[in-house]
This record gives sequence, C-alpha cells and structure tokens, in this order.
Amino acid sequence: ADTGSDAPGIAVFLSTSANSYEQAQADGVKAAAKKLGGGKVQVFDGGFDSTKQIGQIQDAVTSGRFKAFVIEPIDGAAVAAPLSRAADQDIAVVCITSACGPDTTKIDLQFPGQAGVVGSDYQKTAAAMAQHAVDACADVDPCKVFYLNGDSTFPSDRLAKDAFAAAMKAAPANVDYVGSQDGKYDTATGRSVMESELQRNADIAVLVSLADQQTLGAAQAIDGAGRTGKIKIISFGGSKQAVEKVASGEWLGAQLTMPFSIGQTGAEIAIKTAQGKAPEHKAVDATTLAPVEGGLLTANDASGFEAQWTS
Amino acid sequence: MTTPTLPAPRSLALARDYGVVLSAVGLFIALAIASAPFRTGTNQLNLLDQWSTIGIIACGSTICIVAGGFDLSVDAIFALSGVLAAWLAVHLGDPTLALLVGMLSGLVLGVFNGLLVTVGRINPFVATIASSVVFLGIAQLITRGSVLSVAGQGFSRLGLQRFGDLTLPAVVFVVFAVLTAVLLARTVVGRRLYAVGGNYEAARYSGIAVNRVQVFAYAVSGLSASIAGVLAASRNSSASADIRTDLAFQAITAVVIGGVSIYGGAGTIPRALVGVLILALIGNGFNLLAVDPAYQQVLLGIIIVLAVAVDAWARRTQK
Amino acid sequence: MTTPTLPAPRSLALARDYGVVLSAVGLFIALAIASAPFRTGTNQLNLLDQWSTIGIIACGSTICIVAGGFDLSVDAIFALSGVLAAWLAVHLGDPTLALLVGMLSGLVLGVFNGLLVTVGRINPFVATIASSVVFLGIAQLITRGSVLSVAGQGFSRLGLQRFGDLTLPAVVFVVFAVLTAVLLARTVVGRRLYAVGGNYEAARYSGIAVNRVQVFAYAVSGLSASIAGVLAASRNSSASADIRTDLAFQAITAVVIGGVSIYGGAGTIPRALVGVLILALIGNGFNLLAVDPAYQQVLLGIIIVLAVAVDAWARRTQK
Amino acid sequence: MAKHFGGAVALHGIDLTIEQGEVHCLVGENGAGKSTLGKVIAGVHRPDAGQLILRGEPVDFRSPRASIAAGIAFIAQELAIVPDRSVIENVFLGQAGRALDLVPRRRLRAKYDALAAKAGFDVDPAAPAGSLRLADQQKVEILRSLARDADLIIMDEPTASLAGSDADQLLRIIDDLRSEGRTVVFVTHFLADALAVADRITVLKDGRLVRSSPADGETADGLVESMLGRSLGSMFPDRLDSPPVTADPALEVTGLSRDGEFHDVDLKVRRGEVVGIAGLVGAGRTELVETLVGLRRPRAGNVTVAGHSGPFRSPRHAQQAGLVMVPESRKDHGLVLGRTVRENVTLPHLASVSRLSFVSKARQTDVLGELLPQVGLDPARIDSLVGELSGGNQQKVMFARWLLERPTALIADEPTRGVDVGARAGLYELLRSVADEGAGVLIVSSDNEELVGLADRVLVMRTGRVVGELVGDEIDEDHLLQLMFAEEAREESA
Ligand SMILES: Nc1ncnc2c1ncn2[C@@H]1O[C@H](COP(=O)(O)OP(=O)(O)OP(=O)(O)O)[C@@H](O)[C@H]1O
Ligand SMILES: Nc1ncnc2c1ncn2[C@@H]1O[C@H](COP(=O)(O)OP(=O)(O)OP(=O)(O)O)[C@@H](O)[C@H]1O
Ligand SMILES: O[C@@H]1[C@H](O)[C@H](O)CO[C@H]1O
Ligand SMILES: [Mg+2]
Ligand SMILES: [Mg+2]
Repeated sequence: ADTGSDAPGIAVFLSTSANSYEQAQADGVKAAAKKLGGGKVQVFDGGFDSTKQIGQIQDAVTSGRFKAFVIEPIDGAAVAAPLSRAADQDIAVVCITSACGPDTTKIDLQFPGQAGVVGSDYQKTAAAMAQHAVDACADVDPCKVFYLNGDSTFPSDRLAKDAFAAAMKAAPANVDYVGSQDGKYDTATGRSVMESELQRNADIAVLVSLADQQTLGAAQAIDGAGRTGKIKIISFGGSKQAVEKVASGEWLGAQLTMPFSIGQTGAEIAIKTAQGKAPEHKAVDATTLAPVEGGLLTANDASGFEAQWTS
Repeated sequence: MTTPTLPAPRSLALARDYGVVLSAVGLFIALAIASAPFRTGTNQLNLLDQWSTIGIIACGSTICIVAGGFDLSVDAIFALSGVLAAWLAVHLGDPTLALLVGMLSGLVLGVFNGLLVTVGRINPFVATIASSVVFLGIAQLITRGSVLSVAGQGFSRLGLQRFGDLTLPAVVFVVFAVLTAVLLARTVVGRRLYAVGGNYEAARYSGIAVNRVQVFAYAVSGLSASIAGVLAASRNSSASADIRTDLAFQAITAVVIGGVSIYGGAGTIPRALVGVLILALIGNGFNLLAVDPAYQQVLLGIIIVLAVAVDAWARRTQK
Repeated sequence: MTTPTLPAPRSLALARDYGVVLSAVGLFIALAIASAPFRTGTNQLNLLDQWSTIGIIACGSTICIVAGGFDLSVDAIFALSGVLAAWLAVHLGDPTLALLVGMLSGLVLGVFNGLLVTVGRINPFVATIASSVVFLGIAQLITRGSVLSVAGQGFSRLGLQRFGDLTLPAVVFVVFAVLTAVLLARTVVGRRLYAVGGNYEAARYSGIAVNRVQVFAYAVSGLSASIAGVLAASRNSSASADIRTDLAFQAITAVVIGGVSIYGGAGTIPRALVGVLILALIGNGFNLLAVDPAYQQVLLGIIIVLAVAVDAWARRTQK
Repeated sequence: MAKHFGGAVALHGIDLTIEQGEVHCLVGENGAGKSTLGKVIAGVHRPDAGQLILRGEPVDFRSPRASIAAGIAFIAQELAIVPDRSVIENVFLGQAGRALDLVPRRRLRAKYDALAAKAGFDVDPAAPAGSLRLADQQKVEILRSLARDADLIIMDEPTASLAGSDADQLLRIIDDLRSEGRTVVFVTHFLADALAVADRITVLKDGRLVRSSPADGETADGLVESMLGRSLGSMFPDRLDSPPVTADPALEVTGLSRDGEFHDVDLKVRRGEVVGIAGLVGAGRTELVETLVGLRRPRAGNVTVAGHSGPFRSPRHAQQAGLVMVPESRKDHGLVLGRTVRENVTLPHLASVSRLSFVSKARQTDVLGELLPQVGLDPARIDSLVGELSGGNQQKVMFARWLLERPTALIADEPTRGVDVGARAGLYELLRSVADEGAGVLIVSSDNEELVGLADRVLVMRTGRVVGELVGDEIDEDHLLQLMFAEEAREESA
C-alpha cells in the first residue's frame, strides 16, 4: 500500500451499483475529487437494502479512512441517525438524488451536522411533467393522458403519482386523465402494462412515464399496436436512449436527470466543507443542473445534449 | 430429511389438478365478464407474450424441482446470458453467433450448479444463491455497471420477430413448454427425474446415475433462463447486470401454485403452467380493470390464497 | 447380546458444527490480520448492532424451519409491524402502547400464517408469499404510500436506547437468541418442534398436536419479525410500507449456511448464528478492506461456497 | 368397522371384540386390512362406518392424540422415527409436559434405563435414531409404546425386522404385558409366533373377518387355509439334489474387506445355486452385500460377475454386469412411494420398454401383465401408487423390479420381510426358478427357517467374518445357531 492511499478520501454510498445511473453518480464524485484534491474514492453498493447501507456507513466511519461521505440514501429517514454520528466524527456528509431525514420531499438539511444535499423533489417533477402533458394536449380534444408511475410502493413515487393526479384535476377540460399504473422501472413490465392499457383505451394521446426503462417497454407496446407517432411520449430520465428517441422525434420530450452532475455537485460541497471552505450552496435542486429550461429536453435541443447515463 | 407424507391416490391426483384448473377457469370467466378488452384475441396474445419469460423459466424450474433440486440462480443466469450475448455481439460482430452462445450459456452455468450440488454436496438452496452471486458478479465485471447496447438489426431481430400475430418469445415459450412437458411425461429421462426427486436413495439403488440426472435437471433450468435472458436482451437491443425482477421467485411461486411439490418427485409441466396462468390473469385483470395499485397487493394475496385453497379443498373432499 | 455401538453419530454431529465454525473462525482470523479497524471493540459492537435485525429474524426463521415450516412473510411483517406502531403512536398518542402492540403484532400475523398452512393445508411457500402480499398491502393502505413520521422522544427512545456501548437492538438480539436457543434445545416444545419437522407423521402418531406446534413456530417467526420491525421503526422515528430489504432471503441464507436443514427437523440456533456471523464478516471485510464492489459479488459467492464446502467436507471425512 | 381409500375397500364392515387383558393376534394375507384395522383403533384413520367401543363406552378418535389419551399405544408397520433425533427423544416422543417446561433430562434418562432394562434391549440412548439399523429402530418403537404405559398396545408386525433372539425377547415382553393385565393386539405373518403367544387369533381376508377364535384350537395349517382360502403344500420348493459344483460361478468374491465392517470375505455363488448368508444382527451382512453392488467401496478384494470384474463403482455398474440387489429397507432404499407400480418396476429397465428414449406404455403393460402375477401382485394395480399398497405388496414390487430382466446374480437382503405366508411360498418358488434358469441367488436372512428351507448352501457370518459354511443336509437350525453363537459362547466362558 502506498502512502497516498492512506490519506483520508471520499466514500460514495449508492443504492445499487449495478446500473449506469449509479455509475454516473460515482463518476461525478470521482471527477470532483480529482479536480479539488478530495483523495481516493471508495464506492459502497447498498444493494437496495437499507439495513445494509446503514452497516456500510458505520463500517466506513470505523475504518477512519474518510473525511467526506456522498450518499444516495435507500431509506432517507433511516440513514439520518447514523449519518449524524458520522458528522460528529467530522465527516462532511452530502446526500444526493434524494434527501436524508424525516421529510424526504424537501430538499434541505435535515439532520445535525449535514453538509449538503443535491436532489430533486418528486412532487415538483411530477407537476412539471403534468404541465408538459397539458401543453402537449393543446390542440387535441378530448386528449387522453395515461401516467406510467414507477413503483407505488416507494413513498417518493407515491408522492409523484398523487401530485400528477392533482395537477390533472386542475387541467383544462380537454385533458382527460385516464389513470395510472406502475411500470416498476422494468422494460417488460412497462410493455405489458401499456399493452393492457391500450386494450382499454386505444385512443390515448399522451403517455407520461416516470422512468426511461419502462418507457422503452411501453413504446414497444405502442409500436406493436400500430400507434407509433400517434401517442406523444414524455419520459423522466434523460438517458442516452431517451435522448435518441427525442432527437428522432419518436418521443416528445425527456425530463432530464443528471446523475454525473448530481454526483459532482454533491462531492464538491462535501470536499469543500471537509477542507474548511464554504461551498456556494448547501442545498441544490437537481433540476437546476439540467441545461434546459424546466429540465425538459425536446427535439430542438436534443442534438447538442450529451446524456449522462444509459437506461 | 422428512419422510414424504403418504402420496395421494390416483383419482385424488386428478382432482388436485382439477382444483387449480378450477381456480384458473374461475378467474378467466370472472375477467371475461368484467372486462370487454380481456376477451379480445389481441389481449390473449399479449398475455402469452408478456408471460413468455416467466413461462419458459417456470418450465425449467419444474424440471429442476421435480428432480429434487432447487434453482435460485435463474435471475442471475437470465442477466448473465443477456450480457454475454450483447458483449459478444459488440465484440465479435456476429450477432447470430452471439445470440446462440448466449442462449446455450445457461446449459454450462446450470451444469456448474449441478456439480456444486452433486459432487460438491452443497445444499441446493445455498449452492444456487452462491452461484447466482458469482454469475451476477461476472455480469457486472463484463458490463462494468453500465448498459451494453447493441446497434444493428442483427441482434434485435430475434426478439422482435413475429409470426403473424405471435411474437417469437411467445412461440419459443410454447415450443419449450411442449418439449419439456413431453420430456417429463414421456421419456426415459423424465422417468429418472421423477425417481431421483421422489426417492434419491431408491433411485441410486436402482442403478440410476443420480448425479448425472440432477446435473441434467440444473442444466435444463439454466438453459430456460438463458433462453429467456437472450430473448429479452435481443428485444431490448441491450443488456445489463442490473436485475430488479424476481424471476426465480415468480417462477417458483407459479410452479408451486400449480401444485408442484417443492420436495421433488411430483408435478407436471401443465400444472406449472396453470400456476403461471393464474398469476398472468391476476396481473392482466389488475391492468385492464385499472385497479388502484394500493389495493392490488391485498387483492393479489387474497386471490392466490383462494386459488390454492380451492385446490387444497378439492384434494380433501376427494378423500 | 452384545451390540457393537459405533461411536460415529455423536462425533459426527459435532464435526458438522465444527465445519461451519471452522469457516467462521478462519474468516475472523483473516480479517483480524488484514484490517486494524476490524480488531477494534467498536467495530465488533457495530457488527452486533448492524446484524441485530437479520439475527433476530434468523432465530425466528430457524424455529420455523426446524418445525418443517418456511416463512417468507417476515419482510412484510417487519414492515407492517413498524407501520402499525407508528400509526398507533400518531393516532393514540401513547408511544409505549404503540410500540408494544407493534412488537406483538407479529404473533397474530404468524398465527395467521400457521393457520393457512395447517388448517388451510396450503403449502408454506405459497401461503407465506400470499400472506406477505396481503400484509404489505395492508401496510400500504395504512400509510397510503407515504412515510409515517412520529414526532417526540417517546417513540424513538426504544431504538436509540443504549446500555453503555451496546445499543438496545443489539441487546434484544442477544436476549432473543438466548431465549430461542433454550427454547429449542431444552424445552418440551423444543422437542416437539424437532419431532414435527423431522417426521410429521411420526409426531402425529405420537400424539403431538402437530398443527398447534406448527402454528407456534410461525408465531415465533412472526414475533421475531415484528420485534425487529418495531425496533427499526423506533430507531428511524418513522415507518413506511416500502420494503427494499430482503430480510427473509438473507435470514434464510444465513440459517442454511449455518447448516440448518431446510427440510426441517435439524439445526440449532447457535448454528444459525454462525451463518449470520459468516455473512456479517464478509460484508464487514468488504467495507473495511475497501474491496471494489465490482469484485465483491464474485468474492461473496466464492466465500459462501467455500464456507459451506468446508462444512460438507468435514461431514464427509468423518463418515 | 368399514374403511375405503378412494376406490379400494380396505375393510368391509368388521365386527370384532378384543377382551381386556388378552393377546389378540391378527393374521391375514398382504392387503387383508390388518394395518388399516390397527390404524382405525389408533385414531390414525377415521372409519367410514362403524363404532369403536372402548370399555363399554363408544369413542370417536379424531387423531392418534385422542387414542393415546384413552390409553392406547400403537406401533406402526412402517416405522415412525424422527431420524435426526436421539433414541431417548424418540422413545419419549410426544410425552406429556407443558410446552415451556424444561425437559427433565436426568429423569428421562433414568426412566429410559429402567425401561430398556425391563425390556432387555440395549440401544444407545444418545445415538441419532436414523443411524440405527432397522432392528434397533424397531426396538425404539417398542420402547416408545412401553413408555406410554398404555392399557391397549397395538403392534403391527413388530418382529418383521427383528431376528431370532430379539423376536423371542419381544414375545416375552408381550407375555409380561399380559401378566400386568394389559391388552395386546399383535399383527404378524409368523404364524408360529401367533400360536405361541396369542390368546385369540383373528383371521382377515380381503377386508372381511374370516373367523376369530381362541388360539388353543388353531393350527398353522388351519390358519393358512383360512387366510389363503386354500391349503399350502410345502412352503419351500425342492432343494437341489447335489450342489452344482461344476457350474460356472455367477458371483465370485475374494478377500473382500472394509474397515470396521467385514474382513477377508471369500464367497462363490454358482449358476443354479441358492446361497444363504446367516448371522446375528450386526454381523455385517448388509454392509457386505451393499459393497458387492457398488454402494460402498471395499478397501481390498475382488468381485466378479460372470466375467465382469469389479469391484463395481455403483449399482448401475453392477447392474450392467448382471448383478442386482433387493435392499433391506424398502422405504428408504427400495421404492419411490409417490410413483406408480409401473414406474417403480421399470425404473432400471427403461431402455427395454422404450423406443427412441420414449417410454412405451403398451410395452410396459405387456411386460408387467406377465410379470406381476409371477410375484403375486394383481396386474390391475399397475397404476396404483406404491405408497398405497400394503407393506407386503410393496416388498413384491421390489422383486418384480429385479426380475423384469433376469440377472446373472440376484442378491436379496431380508427378502420376505412382511410378506404373507402364501406370497412367501410364491417368492421362494420364484427365487428357485430364477436359479433354475441359470442365475446365482444370494440371500441374506435373519429368518433361519427360511435359510434352512430354501438354501443349497449357507455361509454364517459373525462380526464381519465368514465363520462357517453348511451344505445340503447339514443345514438346520441347530447348526446355524451353533455357528452364529459359537465364538460368543467361547468368549463368555473365557
Ligand atoms: N393410505 C392408503 N391409501 C390407499 N389405499 C390404502 C391405504 N392404506 C391401505 N390401503 C389399501 O387398503 C388395503 C388394506 O391394506 P393394509 O395395509 O391394511 O393391509 P395389511 O393387511 O396390513 O397388509 P400387509 O400384511 O401387507 O401389511 C390394501 O389394498 C391397501 O392397498
Ligand atoms: N451402532 C450403529 N450406528 C449406526 N449404524 C449402525 C450401527 N450398527 C449398525 N449400523 C448400520 O446398520 C446396518 C445393518 O447392520 P449390519 O449390516 O451389520 O447388520 P446385518 O448383519 O445386515 O443384520 P440385519 O440386516 O439383520 O440388521 C448397516 O447399514 C450398518 O452400517
Ligand atoms: O443416462 C443419462 C443421464 O442419466 C442423464 O441424466 C440424462 O440422460 C440420461 O440418458
Ligand atoms: Mg400391514
Ligand atoms: Mg441387514
């Protein structure tokens, strides 16, 4: 072991490491560490298991090798206590993608000693997507809108769904919200749910989906039903595939998430705090990291945009 | 090891099938009445297509379970075979070869499982959990956490192929189901699978190559997962090591709902497929009837209990 | 007449334990050499605390598995009991009562499982999958998908309580382990649990109330999950119906690594705990030694196979 | 009392009185309904019709638990032990006590010692019951029934796996029970035992009661005639006039040893010959024959079957060489209980009943239609699950399996365990005809009468060694016992 590796570095806690969204977050952290001299970066894979993630936090504290934590919480409420103990040990803790603490809907500092947070508010995201749907419906009457939620057993997704429904209630009369089903972040599930939905409502005009993976499946179903081009698709994610579909005009728009930028921004806050410098902002709304207005990427700006992950 | 409880008589075995079939038919009729779209041919074909993955794997799992095995690694084989096919397609440039190798990779992985269980004498549960961790790890080492996308028609042709209204995965499912059903019910190997699962020692004393038979069962199980995995990768033109699906769990649930004994030695492919059908009908019904996801869970549980209880009841009244 | 008593059986059973223990001790020594932080008392206490949830549930699962049962609903009971406690704390305003009711709720849910399996004669696998879907559904109906946060010290006191360096969950784990170990090894009902799981018919012929014993086993399993669930809810001051943990799976894996037979009738609490220890050491080692997650999976699988293979080998050479 | 299982009627309305304090024997062919009757009394099965009256009171047992509470103990024909638990636990299985009480281990140990001493059994109380040989497992079951202190004890073929002296010991125990005023129902195929110990004997046939009368008036021949509906001439086929010393050996074993089990065994079975192996339980006979067919690896020695030389690596290799074995324990090693007669019998011969790997149903039906009656099984039961057959008929299924293709050498370990007298005569006939057709037959038996009647030559084993050989007219029970015990007697006198 060279002496450099013993210098305190950064621990990144991901909910899982087996997908490219997560990898992009880690890469963002590594980029920031390189730029700001944050030291060595070690990645912890939580395997979507909150208990496991809490253990990793404790172990990382015990190992004494880290001056900064960047964490994507699996259960934001549950990690607050162990993270606060880490902060007691002078570790700079930043939560990314979603917030840590009792109220995960708010992008702010929620436990003692927290250094920062970079995340998005699902309610706001869903409301924004609902607005895109209303815009897409402008000259269609009646305009049937179907919402493919992520996984309604996740609190965040449940909030998104309710916020979407609330926004639909307030929408103009031509907008006909036909309901919501779960795509479970899975291509095959997205496909089968959409197939069934098209059985019920063949004349859907707008599909809004909370995750690119499931949107890809839904698009296959739309293709299979011969409805390509007749249904406007708006998907949350901004992955490489989504950007391609938007560029080709197949999908109407992609609500962007920027995992690399999220990781990078979070790490910058953490490193600066650890170095005793004051970061510019402590709480950052991740939507503002997207290079387009409101975070919605459309065919106009798709060609110049480079996606940060693949779905 | 528990002594198997006294097997039910013949007529009873019939009634047992009848029990689950009853549940399935009941569900089918209920849905046909409640939902007009359910009755369309398109919907039935969609169902076949949607459940082809679970269906194929359920057939493989049935073979394995009948032989007294248990394969929890099908998720991992599903992922690894897809990743392998995609990686080969990208790096060899021969999509057909890549698909073929991917599809057959499950055979090798299954044999590996079989050897752990037979030669290594490791409990099937532990062995296939451990091997699935290894398989997934390999898949992750290949993908390095990202998604492998394969450009070009050659790779995706397979998964998107259609025969009239039937998708290729649906056709593969039907063919695989028929083959495994015949294998189990009519062939020499089928007999051996039942014997080994029914009483391992008696099979050994009767001159059956018990280890070889069990390895064969794991190989079929692995093959089913890699066929399904490659079909999915082809259809999506991409593959990743990220599995959030719960194929092993769903397949085993379906198989057991169908009345296949997890203790081995009993059960048939048609029964397992009735189990798949029940899960398919429930899911389809939820979607078509737009059941609030909040209630879906509770309903799903209750329907499964009822379906299986009808089965248990049919079995008992026959006595 | 002289019966030449072979000494084999006794020492055999010992050697079997010895096999897994060997693996655990080997891991422990390897880690102690490789990592200085591993050797700290804090780390050992952290481990105890971190694995208290899995540990408590593994004890319950062992009881259930020994009795020939299988409980996949512990995840759901874990979630539902936490939600129930949080909801009651918010709506009754009496946190102590809420915690108590939550902790005991698993008993009732476990009895429900037990009745499905015994009176309903539904296969344990299907029954507890179905019931867990129902339990989770109920938890979701209570929370309506959101997180229930409980304000005030009263509710969180329990989970955050410390006795010197020990957290309350760690203490509960130790106490629960001792109680279940004594229950299984020394009491009348312990004997009955082994009998029912070891040979159901023999137990029935011997006048054991087999159904009652199995219901009891599911109740203990449920109780373990609700104790763990309420401790977690209390510690987090909140609960939700969102389970992304895989407690049942992990607990059963640990138990089986420890050498408890999934077919029932054999295994002890200490053995199950050795299984938990092995998993704990592997995870801890990965974290402390900064093993690249890309390789962790493959390593984890290999270590599990080795640990269990040492066990199988110890058993064989003794024969 | 009436009971049917699906289509099969096991009991057609039987009226039977069992007097307080008597030893009541039930005899009858395999499948006559003896076990079913026992199980109804023990609360295992509920009758379809009929009334059980216990000490004048009508009772309705819904479970064995209820019958145990009423003072009834039951030993099932198919042993019911918990294999991974100790002997002592098995003996006191299900005994009273509140759930959370600690097990009074010292007290149970004392109780066990007293019980074992009284019964005259010597079984290691700490050994896992599953590791015991069958005979000792049977003793565990007997001790369990004694431990219950029951008024009525039902024993379903308890001596089937007990050899001579142990079986005699059990008869003494039954006598003691009677003198304590307890009632014993004793199911057996050993008519001599029945006549020796019973006060009353009841004959069942096809689920009906033939007669129930005092034992004094009964004779073995009379019982056989009522059981079978015909008289049985000689039990045993004629022995060979002279040993076929010139015939080719079917099976030849030289210098075979396995540490701690048997040593330096030489043995030869010629074509046309029936050779027996006698010995006390624990003599190492089962280990020896299991080694011959490749279930165990010998440390040294050779096994040759008509030109194929072993030792064989597995039963499959032995079978390919023409050597097969009917094992001792049908439940553990013999049968797949959850599958049909058809499947169990054809299991090792699938190639010969299939075309291109597809099993031919017609071909199986043809072959079995001819074979099953030869072993005394009804061909109509070809598709019955083996687990539904009576114990004796299960034994016949194992024979049918190894006679479908005639082997060069056939080994049978305790071949007639649980088989009724009629069928037993049939099996003897069959074994002789297998030999006559040119095979070598090797029989391990703890039933000396069987060896005396059937074998052309008998080897006697003691503690892992062949200690003697008897040929032709030398074979009688006295000689056998002398050889089996000789050394032991000498040791004791020393
Ligand atoms: N559980 C069962 N299911 C179906 N048939 C059964 C069952 N138990 C017994 N039978 C049938 O009932 C009949 C009587 O069987 P039983 O076991 O009472 O005979 P048995 O007189 O004890 O014979 P054996 O001497 O061979 O033990 C047989 O035809 C048998 O096949
Ligand atoms: N004390 C013991 N502990 C465990 N297994 C034993 C013990 N004694 C004997 N056995 C096993 O029991 C079986 C029967 O023993 P063995 O072959 O010595 O008896 P045998 O001469 O064949 O007599 P029988 O077949 O009449 O019981 C063998 O498999 C042997 O390994
Ligand atoms: O004999 C072989 C092996 O037993 C294997 O299980 C599969 O095919 C059979 O033919
Ligand atoms: Mg009987
Ligand atoms: Mg023997």
